[in-house]
Amino acid sequence: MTTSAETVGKKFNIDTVENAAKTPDTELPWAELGLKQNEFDEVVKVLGRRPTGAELAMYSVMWSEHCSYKSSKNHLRQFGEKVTDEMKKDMLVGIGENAGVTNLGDGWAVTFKIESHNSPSFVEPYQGAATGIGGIVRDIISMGARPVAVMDPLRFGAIDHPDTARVMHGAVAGIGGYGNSLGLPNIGGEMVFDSVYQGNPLVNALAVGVMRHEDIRLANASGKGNKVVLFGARTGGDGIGGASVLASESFDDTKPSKRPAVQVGDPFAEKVLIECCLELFKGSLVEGIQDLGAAGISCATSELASNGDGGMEVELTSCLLRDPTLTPGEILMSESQERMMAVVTPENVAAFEAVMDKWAVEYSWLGEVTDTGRLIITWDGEVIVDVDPRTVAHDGPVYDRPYARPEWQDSVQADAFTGSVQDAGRPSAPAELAAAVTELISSPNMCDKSWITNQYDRYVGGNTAMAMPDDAGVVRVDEETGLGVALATDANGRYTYLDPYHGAQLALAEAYRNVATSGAVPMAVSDCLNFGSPEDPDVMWQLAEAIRGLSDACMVLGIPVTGGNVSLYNQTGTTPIHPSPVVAVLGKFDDVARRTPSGWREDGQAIYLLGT
Amino acid sequence: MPRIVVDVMPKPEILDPQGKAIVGALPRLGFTSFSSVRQGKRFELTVDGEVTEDILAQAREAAETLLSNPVIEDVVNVEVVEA
Amino acid sequence: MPRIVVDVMPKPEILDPQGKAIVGALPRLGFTSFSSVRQGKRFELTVDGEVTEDILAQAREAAETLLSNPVIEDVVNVEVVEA
Amino acid sequence: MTELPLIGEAIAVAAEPRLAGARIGVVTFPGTLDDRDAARAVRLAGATPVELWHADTALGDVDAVVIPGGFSYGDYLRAGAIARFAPLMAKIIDAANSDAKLPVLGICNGFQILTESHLLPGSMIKNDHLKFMCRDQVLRVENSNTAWTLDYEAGQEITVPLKNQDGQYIADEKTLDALEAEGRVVFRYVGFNPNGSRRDIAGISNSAGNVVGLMPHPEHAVEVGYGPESLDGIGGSDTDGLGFFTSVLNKIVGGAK
Ligand SMILES: Nc1ncnc2c1ncn2[C@@H]1O[C@H](COP(=O)(O)OP(=O)(O)O)[C@@H](O)[C@H]1O
Repeated sequence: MTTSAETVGKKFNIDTVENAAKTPDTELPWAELGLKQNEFDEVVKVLGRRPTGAELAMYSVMWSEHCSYKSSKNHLRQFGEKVTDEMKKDMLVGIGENAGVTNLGDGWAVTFKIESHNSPSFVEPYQGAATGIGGIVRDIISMGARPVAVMDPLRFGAIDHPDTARVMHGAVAGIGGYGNSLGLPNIGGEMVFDSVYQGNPLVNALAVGVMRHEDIRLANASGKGNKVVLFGARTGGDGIGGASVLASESFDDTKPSKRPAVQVGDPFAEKVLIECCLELFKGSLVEGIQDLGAAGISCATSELASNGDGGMEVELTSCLLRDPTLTPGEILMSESQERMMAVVTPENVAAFEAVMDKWAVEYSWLGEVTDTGRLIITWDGEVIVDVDPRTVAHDGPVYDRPYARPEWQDSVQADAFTGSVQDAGRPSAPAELAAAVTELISSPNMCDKSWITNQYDRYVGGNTAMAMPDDAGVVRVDEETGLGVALATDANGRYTYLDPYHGAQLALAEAYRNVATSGAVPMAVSDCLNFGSPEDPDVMWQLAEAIRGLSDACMVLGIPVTGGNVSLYNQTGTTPIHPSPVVAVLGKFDDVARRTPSGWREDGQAIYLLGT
Repeated sequence: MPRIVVDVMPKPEILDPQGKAIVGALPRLGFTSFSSVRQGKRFELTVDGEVTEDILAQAREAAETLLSNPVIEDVVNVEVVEA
Repeated sequence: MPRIVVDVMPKPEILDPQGKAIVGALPRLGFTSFSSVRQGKRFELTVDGEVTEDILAQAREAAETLLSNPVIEDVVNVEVVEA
Repeated sequence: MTELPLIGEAIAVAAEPRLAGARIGVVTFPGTLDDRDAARAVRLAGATPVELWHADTALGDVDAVVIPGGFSYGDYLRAGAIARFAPLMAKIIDAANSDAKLPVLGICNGFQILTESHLLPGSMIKNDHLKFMCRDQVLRVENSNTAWTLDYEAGQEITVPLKNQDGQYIADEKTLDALEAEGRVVFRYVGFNPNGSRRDIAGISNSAGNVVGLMPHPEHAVEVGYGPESLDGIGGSDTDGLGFFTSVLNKIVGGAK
């Protein structure tokens, strides 16, 4: 199956490049698509003409905060700058790729990354959280790795708020429903209740994968004449959002069907995709590969092309659709789950198709790699996109957002310790201390987490050496030698609110300690920076301080950040969440048999308190 | 006793993984006449006594609020069936 | 395009955990008129073209063999719906 | 200071050379998850695992078959419903019913596939609490005469992980009575019934005892350091599940119990 007949000859008011050149004054819905005036002007400048509808769709999604990191980029640079050669010695792939890769020795490498799926998980908790797991797992596959475990740091609203159960039950069931179906053990996570997350829960998901060095794959399209293929689920109207303004592209009277506001995950399709990709890697059948997440085909084509050495030509009517009413712009923007794009040499096409057929995965050959340096997308032969892919994928706008220490910061820091809401003083007498301790341990945040962890499979794979209730999750990588990895995630929104610089460092320190106490040597960091709106100077300051703190602390500890994710605009109305940098630390075991579980093991053992 | 039947289907524009898996399996069993399948839910609510307008209205409301998830599903049918 | 609707319900003698959970939740939401709830499945099979007797027979067979498990479920309805 | 004992140092199972020739097939369907685990269990027990693919039309030269856990076809429609029609299943059904009585073990999703195939009676519905549950489960081996339980004692209690969403075993009263009367209830949940299964039934067999299905996962309790004891420290042992695989091996090679 290579073409989708129903899309050919569909009547659209196709806005070709030729047409765009001839009609410079056409009104375009750039504002509705989220572009600012200066950004739209920049697009026009880059192209030397107005964009076509399809180009506008691509630039608008790729230049969004989510895809371009336009507010955080200037600060994130510190993760790349504050590193020594010593810190880089085990880094095989650094920041910038889908996920960083760290050398484990013996020819093994490990890749891990953490991402957010916060707002979808508020709208539809089950599916939002499920597709969060799906997305991060595809990032790991696209590096050439076999995913081996997941983790899920979570933050929900107040435990007694009527809406919290809806979000929490849905999100936990969704993470379990998707992750369990993939055969990935869940080896840890976090769970915090706090009213600041009431209208904006945090659902972060981490995935870790392992591979042999020779299997590392990067997202680039090189080699003129190589074929570009899209495989996995069909493209639907997912993630384009409600009544799409791109509907105006549509020319015929039949209105496009409604675009779904939420995405439904298909974990079975993803499991098959994992096995299918691993078989492709094993046979060395793909040159480059990219998962489709945010910005879908726009992102995959422009990133593959701009990371490669040439260009790319794609015929969009070849794309297999779930919804035949999609317009070209919508196809480019769709965020349908469980899809991958790959570059395959002509000699490998037949072998590639055999793997797809074995796993009953649908695919469509979309086009090929060229040496023109241009990304050209056609619709039934007519050119609707003709861009320098770098301008879409890499050279988006970058902002130096103003930031300043909030006026209220001092008063927040001045607050005294309170053993309880009523008691403003520091407890001293034994009875007061007892009361404070009782209150502390009766906090919902100190509760037993097994209600959550019992809904997750921690055994599948047979390599889980530690999981709930230990401080770090541990998985074995090599059955012969016992080589393995430990992972922990931590964040403390309240500390970070009090002092973003040190709060972020404390999160790192805690994750680092959790890994170290398991017996592993900490090696690498990934982070998910959950903050409010960067357009608020207070929030921007929190973000800048947290990144500065984290990068400084990484220097001190001597472990590099290999990748991560920034999630901004986490707020209800204008009230931001507490700044919540979730930090994941990965450590290495030469032999996981040497791990140390937490908890007392035997009678008569001595207890020591270490540190200050 | 009379029952009220409530039928809920995934919204047409939303992916239905179950239907997709079934439509893939049918031809393998020799059933080749179906081009797509969607799987939804059927609820049967038993009413003690007579189905009044008020009870039917309750069923409709329960269908919209509890029995279906309006974000991804549509209530396609609410009807009374005498047993 | 015409569709064939297939309705499958858990056998009456079999406890239906989902129906039980729903019947427990209804009164908490103020719906007090329903004494029991059972949750089954509704399948919509799309037919390209006309629904012949043969196609309907195929649907009936698919309902009995694949769409339901006779140990725990009954096919309660197979009918054609014009779209 | 004395060297700390290591957790999970590779256990040298006294692999008997006479077992290595035994070939145990492990079936993979699209969506199968525990196939690699089942193959590892076979290997640790001393035999040779053989990969079987659902679309194969021949069973090949295997002495027994494990249908592992997972979510074949996503558990869509009903757990096991679509997998049951795979070409390889027809071969497995024939071989299990043949005079040779091929030993077949269905674990979790594999058990569901066996009931959908009518190799075993009854069916599984959603857990009574409606949630996925992963826990370390104590089981009592009620029948130690099946192909897969020869190495246990009747009445022996073992701890193996359990993880499923559709694990509630049901059958009509007549079938349940018959299963009990014929000693075909092979495993029962002890202490806690995790899913509402009738009469605490965790696993059953066919009347010949060559086909066994159960919801819990013995293949996750075959290696020190990775089983229930190490992961949760609730007691029991990490290797209680190994007996399934050594049982069938002893049967295959004809060794005495
Ligand atoms: N959302 C979650 N997903 C998976 N595991 C979790 C989750 N929340 C907590 N856990 C696990 O539960 C255990 C206890 O968690 P927690 O109480 O936060 O530990 P501690 O207080 O010791 O840091 C840990 O092993 C942790 O990884």
